[in-house]
Amino acid sequence: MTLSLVLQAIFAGVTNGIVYALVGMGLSAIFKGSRVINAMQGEFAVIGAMTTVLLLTRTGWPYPAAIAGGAVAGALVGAFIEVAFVRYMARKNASEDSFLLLTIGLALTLSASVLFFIGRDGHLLPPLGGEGVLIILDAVIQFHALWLIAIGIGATLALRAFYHRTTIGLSMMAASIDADGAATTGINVGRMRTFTFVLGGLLGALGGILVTPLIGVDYQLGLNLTLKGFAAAVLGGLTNPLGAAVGGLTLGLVESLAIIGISSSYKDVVAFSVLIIIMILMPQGILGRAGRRGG
Amino acid sequence: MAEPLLALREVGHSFGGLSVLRSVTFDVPEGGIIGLIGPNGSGKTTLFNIVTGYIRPLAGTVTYRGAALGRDTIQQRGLNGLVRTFQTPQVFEQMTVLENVMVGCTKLTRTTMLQDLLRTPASRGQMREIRERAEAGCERFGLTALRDLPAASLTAGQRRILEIARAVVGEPRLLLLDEPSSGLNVQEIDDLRDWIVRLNEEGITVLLVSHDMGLMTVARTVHTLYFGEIIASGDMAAIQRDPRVREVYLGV
Amino acid sequence: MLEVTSVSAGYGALTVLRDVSLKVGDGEAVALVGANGAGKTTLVRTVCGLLRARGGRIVKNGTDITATPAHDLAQHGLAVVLENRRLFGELSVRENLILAETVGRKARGADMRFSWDEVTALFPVVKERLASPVELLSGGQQQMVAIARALLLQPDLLIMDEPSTGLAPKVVKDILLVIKALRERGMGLLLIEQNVGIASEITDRAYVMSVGSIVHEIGPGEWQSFLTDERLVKAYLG
Amino acid sequence: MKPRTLPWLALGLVVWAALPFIVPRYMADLLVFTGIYTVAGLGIGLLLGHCGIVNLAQATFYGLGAYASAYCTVMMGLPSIVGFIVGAVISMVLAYVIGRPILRLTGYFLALGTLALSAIASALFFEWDWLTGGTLGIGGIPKLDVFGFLLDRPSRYYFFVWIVAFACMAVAHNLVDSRTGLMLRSMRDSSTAAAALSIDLQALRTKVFVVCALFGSLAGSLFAHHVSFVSTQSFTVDRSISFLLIPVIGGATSIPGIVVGALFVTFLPELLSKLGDIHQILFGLALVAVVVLMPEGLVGAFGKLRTRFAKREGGGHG
Repeated sequence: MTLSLVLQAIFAGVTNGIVYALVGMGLSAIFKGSRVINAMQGEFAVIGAMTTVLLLTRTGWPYPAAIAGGAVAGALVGAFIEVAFVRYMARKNASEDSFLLLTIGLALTLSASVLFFIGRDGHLLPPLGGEGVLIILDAVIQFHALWLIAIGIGATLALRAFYHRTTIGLSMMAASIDADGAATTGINVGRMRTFTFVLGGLLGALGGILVTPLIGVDYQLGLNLTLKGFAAAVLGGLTNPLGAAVGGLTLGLVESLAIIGISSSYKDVVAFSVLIIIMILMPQGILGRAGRRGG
Repeated sequence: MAEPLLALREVGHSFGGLSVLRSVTFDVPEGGIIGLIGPNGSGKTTLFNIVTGYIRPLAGTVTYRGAALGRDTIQQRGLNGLVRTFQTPQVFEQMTVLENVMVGCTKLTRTTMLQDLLRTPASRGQMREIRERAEAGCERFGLTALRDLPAASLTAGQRRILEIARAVVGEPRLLLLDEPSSGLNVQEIDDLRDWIVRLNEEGITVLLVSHDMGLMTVARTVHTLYFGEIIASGDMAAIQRDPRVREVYLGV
Repeated sequence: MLEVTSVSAGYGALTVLRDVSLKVGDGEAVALVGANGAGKTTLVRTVCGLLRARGGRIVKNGTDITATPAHDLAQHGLAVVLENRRLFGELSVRENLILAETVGRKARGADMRFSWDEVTALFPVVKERLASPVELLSGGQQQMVAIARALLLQPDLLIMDEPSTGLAPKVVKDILLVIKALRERGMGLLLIEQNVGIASEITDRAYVMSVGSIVHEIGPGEWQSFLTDERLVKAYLG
Repeated sequence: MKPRTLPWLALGLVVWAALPFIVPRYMADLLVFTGIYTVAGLGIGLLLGHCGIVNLAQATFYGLGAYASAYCTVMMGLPSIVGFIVGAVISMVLAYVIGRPILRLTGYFLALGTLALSAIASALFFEWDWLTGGTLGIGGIPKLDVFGFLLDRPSRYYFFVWIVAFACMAVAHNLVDSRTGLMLRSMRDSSTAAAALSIDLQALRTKVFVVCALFGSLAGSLFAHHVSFVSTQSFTVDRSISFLLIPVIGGATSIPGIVVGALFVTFLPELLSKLGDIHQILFGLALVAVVVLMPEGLVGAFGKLRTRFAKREGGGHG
């Protein structure tokens, strides 16, 4: 095992980790605000990436506008799902399992829609910052990956600021901490739940857009990202979106360092084994109870 | 004096450094009805959970039938005849009334899952026995007319009786009732009181936790808990006269 | 100002309140007393919109608010301090208060009844700990934050559910002082209290609740004689 | 048995026996799949409807059964029955070993834990090509031969599969109707009260998980002998999800509901596929509609309609 191999694995791990973090932060934001595990979180990534691809190739929008369009599409779908399904089912006191099945059904529908309307082929987006690469000790890192890391960190900090510095962010946190206390403080708890789905859609879409220049997007991408995002969120303690950022990075690093020298398809085996073990042994996530605050 | 059925010695507990129980000591004699009252936050629920095995006490011992309960699980305590009910009646909502009572009888019989999968004669025989016992239980508690209804359709009072019937068919020695009158109307509380007396006369020892002073008159001894300590004990008439109890409850 | 008429309410198969009626006049302080499990908290939840009434009417300042959701009640001048305070423990004191202030400002516009400065002046302890997460405060301090939060909603009627529960007598005294100060400013008060000693100290009259119904009404001036009344003992101790 | 149900039962039996001969061959094939999926779905139904556990790992045991049969018959030349037994034993042991820790989880964690399990198994099936043949798979699995009677056509295999399915349904019914079944349902409705009545939740859950794995493995072996060729594509996470849909759609608490669900997941995509590629979207929407509008599944919804209808009728006469 050479140093450059390890370094290469670290680069890959951080890059993947940021994507897992974004998907996981969205999943965690939705869980925090609605107690729903969104099994179609990865589909937000597909929606964001595919919308960006379409806006770029079919309508000729400039790249930054297309990216914004993709992110907005994720947010809108999030809002739609809350208003059209979750709200109705929450009023009927649906069980955890029903919400899980609902979002699995939505994931199947969305993935099939992409297959039907866009096709089986994968699509790539142009890398941010061009095709260039940075070489450190024989390890290669694409400029795009650097952009991805920067944007991912920026989004995490922005999320933190949103939760603590804006009235809506504070209201969303308040509603998730104590719904009755929030309602009697004049916060519309139902509307905050819609906003958490908007936020979740936005973060998921962003993750999808950023990963597409590296691995491409197709109709099957969603499920795997959902599982990785869930693993990231569980590592972070599930109700703490910022914990999910730490969880995502950890997961990315663990899976890429664990498979140095063996077949890369063991990556998923490592990631999901870590998920199961953490759930059983550390249900509070790797940050423990302390990690609950500050999300 | 005979050995008590249940004995608490110096039981203490705290949550996050906040002490909620401080050296609580009392006995539940075989065949008695013992009451436990106290305002909100006085530690009643914690004490109840310690006796039933949901929480392990941080100090002191709980002895049942002469042996320390220690690390016995909820299930082991149940098999030993120590059975509880819940503040909000926990009936099995999607099952019928009869099936609910049948679940209460399952601990009296043993079959392996393989026998049940293959419906062996032993499995069928045990199921028949469970059903007969449960039918008798329904009859006895006046639930026969309701037996084929799903438990979800019962009123609060019926749920309470069902919960008690389900516990009693399992032949408990010590029945722990947690706020059994909550949510009941005056008539239902009267019925409940009659049931407690009747079950006690049949030899079931009762530990009753409630803030319903009317119901508490069935208890021979009532212990008043306040900030984790027993501040008064005696029958209900004595408790009502006790100045400390008046101060704690009424503030005057 | 607040008029509750023949309200009934409950949870699922449970009926907790049966035909409850009571009134709180302008600037009046009224207590609702009764033993545990009498249905006091259910009444609070029904009045403040957290639980839908199954029958009856709730009217505030002439407006029917029976079906008004909890988050709109600030617009009708109603604020509540729920049992156990229900603060946002992970958020700082300032964040807890900002949320209420924003809502209060929206409800009252420029015509604020309680400014930020007034409220923080009323609670020096709160002012000192603005940056701390609420969950690190003592029970008494948390109760102060809860009252401050309710005041920033700019109510003319404050409902308080068991503000003294679990607090040391000294702390309870401090809270009573605050409530008295608010009364002097003309604030209406509906106090839900198990402890009649405390209730009698700061309210004009009272209702006694037992098993989901109002069983006695204590008129103005009758408090002192009622404290030693056997009817009261009976409502509490059977 | 009530005398009224007897003629219906006889009629059902006749239809069942005649079905493979009167429908087109591709439908007979689908009916075989329905039987196989019924076996796999029964286990999921027991867990979901009677224990309140969402199991998204059934493709793992389905795959183990299929590969055991394929490996034993093709690579080792052993009789088919050995494959069935090896698959069942491995599945049950694995279910026990994994089930004990993983069933300590509840709710979402358990559901997603089993999904992760399925994803791991799917990756390992792909990776261990010395055993599974990887994406190339294992071909040439012989048709079953029962007492000299070669089941080489769908219409013949149909009877064998459905006899197995009925046997499994009978076993599942026995379980539901027994003391164990009572304890399971009580645990589903209120685990706290069940524990207070001395029911050992953990042991029960693990045992049912093992039974579920046994059914999954059995279905996998049946599948391998039906299609003669197994490869990793048949045992992915998607397959686990579609197995879960069987009890969800049909109604998890009812054993006939499992057959309804199995019919739904085998026939609906096929019928919708006449509409072109849009069929997968419609399938997804159908699932969403069932979850949102009929939380008790199709059988539950029919039951409700029937009671409502009966009530209205009763009201009209009385």
